[in-house]
Amino acid sequence: MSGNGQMVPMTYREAVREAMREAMRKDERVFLMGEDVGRYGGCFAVSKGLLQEFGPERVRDTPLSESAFVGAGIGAAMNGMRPIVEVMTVNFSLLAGDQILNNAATILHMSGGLFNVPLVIRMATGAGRQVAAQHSHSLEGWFAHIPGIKVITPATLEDARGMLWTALEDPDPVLIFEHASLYNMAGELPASAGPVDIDRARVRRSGADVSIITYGACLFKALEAAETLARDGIEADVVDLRTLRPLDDETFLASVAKTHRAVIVDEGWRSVGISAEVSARIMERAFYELDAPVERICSVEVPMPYARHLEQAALPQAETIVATVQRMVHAHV
Amino acid sequence: MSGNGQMVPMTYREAVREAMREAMRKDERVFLMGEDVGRYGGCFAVSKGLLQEFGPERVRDTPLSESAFVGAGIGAAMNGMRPIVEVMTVNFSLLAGDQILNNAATILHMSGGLFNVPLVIRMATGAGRQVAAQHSHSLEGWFAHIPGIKVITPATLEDARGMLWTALEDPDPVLIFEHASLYNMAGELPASAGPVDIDRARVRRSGADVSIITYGACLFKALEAAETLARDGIEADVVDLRTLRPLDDETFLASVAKTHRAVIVDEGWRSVGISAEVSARIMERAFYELDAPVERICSVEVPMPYARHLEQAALPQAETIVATVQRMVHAHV
Amino acid sequence: MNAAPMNTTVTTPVEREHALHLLHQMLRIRRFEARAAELYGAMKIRGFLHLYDGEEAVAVGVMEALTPDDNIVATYREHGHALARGISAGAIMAEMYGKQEGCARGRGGSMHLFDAATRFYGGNAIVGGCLPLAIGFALADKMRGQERITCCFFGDGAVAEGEFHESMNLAALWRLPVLFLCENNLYAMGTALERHQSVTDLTRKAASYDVPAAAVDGQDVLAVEAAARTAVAAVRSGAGPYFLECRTYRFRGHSAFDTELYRTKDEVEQWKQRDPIRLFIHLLMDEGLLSETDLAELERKVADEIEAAVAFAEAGTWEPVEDLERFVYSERRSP
Amino acid sequence: MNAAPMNTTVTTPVEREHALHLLHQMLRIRRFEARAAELYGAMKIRGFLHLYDGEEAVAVGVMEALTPDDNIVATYREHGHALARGISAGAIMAEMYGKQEGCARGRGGSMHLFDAATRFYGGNAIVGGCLPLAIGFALADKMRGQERITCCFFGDGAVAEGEFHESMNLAALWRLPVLFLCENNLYAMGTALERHQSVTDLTRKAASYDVPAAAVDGQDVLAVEAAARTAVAAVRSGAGPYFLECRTYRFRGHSAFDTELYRTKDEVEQWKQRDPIRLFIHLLMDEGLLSETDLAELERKVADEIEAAVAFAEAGTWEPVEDLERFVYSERRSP
Ligand SMILES: Cc1ncc(C[n+]2csc(CCOP(=O)(O)OP(=O)(O)O)c2C)c(N)n1
Ligand SMILES: Cc1ncc(C[n+]2csc(CCOP(=O)(O)OP(=O)(O)O)c2C)c(N)n1
Ligand SMILES: [Mg+2]
Ligand SMILES: [Mg+2]
Repeated sequence: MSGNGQMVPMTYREAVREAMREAMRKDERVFLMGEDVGRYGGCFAVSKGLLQEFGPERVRDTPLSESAFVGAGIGAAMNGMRPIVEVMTVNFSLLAGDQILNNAATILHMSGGLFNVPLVIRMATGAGRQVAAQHSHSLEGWFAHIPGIKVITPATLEDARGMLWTALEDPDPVLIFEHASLYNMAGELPASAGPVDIDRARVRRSGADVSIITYGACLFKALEAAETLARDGIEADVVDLRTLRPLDDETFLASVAKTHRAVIVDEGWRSVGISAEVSARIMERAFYELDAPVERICSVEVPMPYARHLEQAALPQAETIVATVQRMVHAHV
Repeated sequence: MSGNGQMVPMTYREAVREAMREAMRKDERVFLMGEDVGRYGGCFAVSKGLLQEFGPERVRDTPLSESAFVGAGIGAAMNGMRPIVEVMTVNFSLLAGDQILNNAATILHMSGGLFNVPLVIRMATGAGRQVAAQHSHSLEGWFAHIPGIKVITPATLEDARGMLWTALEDPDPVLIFEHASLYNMAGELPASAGPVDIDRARVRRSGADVSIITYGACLFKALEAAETLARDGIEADVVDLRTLRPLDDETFLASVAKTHRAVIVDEGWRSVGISAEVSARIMERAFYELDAPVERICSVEVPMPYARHLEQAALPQAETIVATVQRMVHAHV
Repeated sequence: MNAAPMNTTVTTPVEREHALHLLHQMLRIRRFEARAAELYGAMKIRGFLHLYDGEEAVAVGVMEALTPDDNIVATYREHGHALARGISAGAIMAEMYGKQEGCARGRGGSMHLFDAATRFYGGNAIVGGCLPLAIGFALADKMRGQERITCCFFGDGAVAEGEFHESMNLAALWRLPVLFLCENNLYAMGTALERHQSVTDLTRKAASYDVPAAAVDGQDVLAVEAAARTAVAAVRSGAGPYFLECRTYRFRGHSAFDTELYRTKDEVEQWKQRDPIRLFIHLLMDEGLLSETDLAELERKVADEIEAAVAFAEAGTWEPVEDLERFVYSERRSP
Repeated sequence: MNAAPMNTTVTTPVEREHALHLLHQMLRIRRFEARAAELYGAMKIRGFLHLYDGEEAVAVGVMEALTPDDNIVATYREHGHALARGISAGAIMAEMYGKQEGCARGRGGSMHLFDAATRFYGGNAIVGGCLPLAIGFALADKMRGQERITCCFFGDGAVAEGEFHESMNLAALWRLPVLFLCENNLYAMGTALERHQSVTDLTRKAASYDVPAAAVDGQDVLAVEAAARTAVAAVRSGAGPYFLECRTYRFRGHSAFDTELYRTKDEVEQWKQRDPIRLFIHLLMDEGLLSETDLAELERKVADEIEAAVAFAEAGTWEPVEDLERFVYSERRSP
């Protein structure tokens, strides 16, 4: 085990790549399939080099045919393989929406338990890069509506490195959403870093005054806000949901039981998003714990504009979190 | 105006058909397009007879190509027509999901206000007829996540008759969800029945003890539950949301301000559904009015099983509403 | 193309035992569907019911050409395929009753029959939705060097869906062992072929992917079997996919709700002249391979089997309501 | 098919004035793209940027064949189409700056150019997503007896998407006035044509819908114009849709992020020998239709125009943040 505790510098992109590389080495049933995952190296360079290592059968470039190659992933999974299907970005996922909703999520049930679908679908998600209305969606919370699938949203290097293998071991379809703005995030990981659970939310910062509940790239805005708030004497508990379906209620409920106030931060549109769900669950299970109504900080409900100042105004920001928490705490001391 | 107040017996199916007939008579830009709307007469017989009256150009059978004919509706709407596109049932809507999300909902915004999309899309929705996991979806609340579109859910004959014209006059895309179990519902309408608003929710029954907030076919389960509760001395305010996007908050908030307790009833899956949104809004805007936490009664989160006893167990029922309200009221008198 | 039947006649020579087997299979399906229709009337079966009368020669002929190790993916009109493939009539009927003894525990119903032993992967009720699955099955087999092929049944209506096109392209590009089995019954629900396809010769679609294709008279079980054997051999040789169009007709409405406004009684009657079962019986009698006694014997056997299936379904039990939430996620980890 | 350029040469006779016009249009696009690339480097333009260098003859040749009343639907690689169609370079550049003087108020950016006066309906960034829209535009025109046709641009990559297939079928079935304009630049991002299409002669796709089709050397602006005129005439005659494939090549990466691992420098160099602008200049000079002075004059005019466009964009203003929520729903009722 010598050297395993050693820290290795790594980006989020590399962490995802390492996770795929390890999975393909460990299990020959695993293969990667999607648009431009091979020769191009992945549209975010995530799979760069994997074609060279594993060959074109296992790092398989597909035509632009989202429905067919996601469906093919379902069929291959039912027939003994462990496919990782990359839908380049969530923006194209509705083209495969029927396969996800009506096949991946239902076949186990419709077959009375006969056939499970051990499929992993990876997608980049999120806005912030000025790619406008058709390329800036955050639909991970929306997909969390569908029973039969799991939805995970790694925010940290550790999770980017570790969630994939756990997802591949899961007997059922798992959708992994990687926020595109995280790929360049650099940090360190132990050389021994490996699989992590996908069952539990995690408290990323501890505080007793307010719960900030979030996931994905917003985690870092929440942590930044928490630092600012701390200077103001307000200590925030920052909960990273990690998995949006099934939600780990216990972790955020425990946080709310401690802080009695909660703000949910989510880059998706506000109405009928994951933050509404978290709010409703707190309503149902922690109502009497609350000192103030739960609030939501989400993207403004507009198709994302291209212009930078409008895009930034549409997105949740650390400053908004700070202002919201301050108002919340000071109004009800 | 003589005879206009006269009541005419009519089913929900006929009310929708009359609405379409009137629209096509009044405005030659209006036409109906979808699978089997013409020669077959509509899969629920809704458009029966319209082909004979308006001809195959305006009552247009399409191939099985949901993405193309919904997209064609968008293009035709942008180019001066007023299409009514029928997606046979919501179960097939994800095949056209990209066109709805990335074109219908965004073009006005992406074009900086240059081009609007005056399109109406009708779909049958809902479960209860033992058509199993791929044919029993209730995704109307889910579609309400998308800014740029409107989502309406006529529950009554009056709304089935009157919402379509208003939707057609709307400059933006409107999705109309008709619960398949309502088509046979019979009643009476004034001969003069015409357009109704799509902006406001409606209180369908007045009571001071609890708000039951719902829409679509669940309205009738809610009204049935309210009658039962009344025998127990509990008077329910029953709010029919009518439009799921944009939500008319004022009506349900006014109800909650009166009753201090709310239950939301929704046939969609519970997590990240419209009921979560209503709950979160009550949390945000009426927290201090509440005597008890808001509760949700939704479909159990399973792909819909075929067997009748399992299907019925998965769906919201009047008895569940009664039991929930009783528990809620008695626990907090 | 008009909706008139093809004018070919049944002529291929056939051995008696095999002939009786084919006839038996077709009779089983015909009888099963007749009982299903009755039981639907009696509200024992609910939901959607899509019957296969008139198309029996297709499922029966094609299944003959496949081995037990091949994969089958089908549509919501799949009772015939399931029976011909070897799922027991009792398990299918119990499924349609919604009983837990059904082949999908009563969770799937008529449109979603599944069976592991016969590699029968549904029963898919989204038109075109089964095609990408077939690609995946074949891809997995090819990657592991399996001999298996995947046979995917779909209707003429599915040919208009984008998924058909995407799947044909993928299969051809990757030379996957898929048999695309198009059951062209001339209608997608109430929409006639010429109203949903700009080119009604569906084999021409295959040409645009360089997929070899053939069309066959789907009322002639021997012709279907022969064409399917050719197709299967081509696929199994590793040459890639194959498109086989079986031209057929459904005698009943699209589903139990269909009032059949879109076609004439005359047209249906004309097609009933080409009932695959009647045609085959005539052929066999003409050839001296089948006697009235043989036929009566077969009919009796079939009646017994289907009645036993109904009895099995009737005797079946309801899954406990407490189990409602099972099978949303797996109860075990993957191997 | 390999990625080598076609071997046809530019030969069609042409009038001087028209020739200079075509050259001018191509030069405008080339210059505009060069400036856009620089401005992207300077972070004045952000997001995705898909440049059109190498493909200029396609947009320019096709637009010549259309009337101002026709409808255009395009992709995210549409600066060239917008310029050739007549949207001012200033309005386009301002859009790419995100200024409210842009042709879509800065809400759309490079991938979503729109203009009412020229009937330019985007700028669509979902591959294949513009095809169904074109069907709808054409349907509306046909239903009202308009003379207009709709021209829909899309790449070779889009041909694999199901929407291509559904749209071709609908257009053919309903005989709609759609010109399907395929810009085959041999790659969908980093995936070569032969890795995404089982049949690389894309005109064969059209045959399976009975849609007339032609392929043309997309580096030869006169050939493109001639082929487009033939295609437009066919569509305008009421005969239904037409599929025109322009075989071309993009000289730059797919977008600003592309490291071009998937093709060799050699291949790109070989294609640059067939630069549509250089080829056309040589032709015109050989024919004595263009002098060095003419060329210098054109280059100067183009440079002035593009610099003015940049200045216009620079001088543009930001839409107030308070207006963020506008244009989600219309501000007026429909007429
Ligand atoms: C994507 C989708 N759209 C619509 C339907 C409704 N529907 C069920 S069957 C059918 C007709 C299919 O025709 P075809 O493929 O020819 O098969 P057949 O029923 O004739 O066997 C339609 C429109 C569906 N199930 N799926
Ligand atoms: C549905 C969809 N899938 C994936 C993408 C990402 N993407 C953008 S352009 C492109 C390649 C398109 O190639 P082609 O159609 O040939 O057009 P070209 O870029 O060569 O002009 C891809 C994969 C997208 N925009 N839309
Ligand atoms: Mg059919
Ligand atoms: Mg291309």
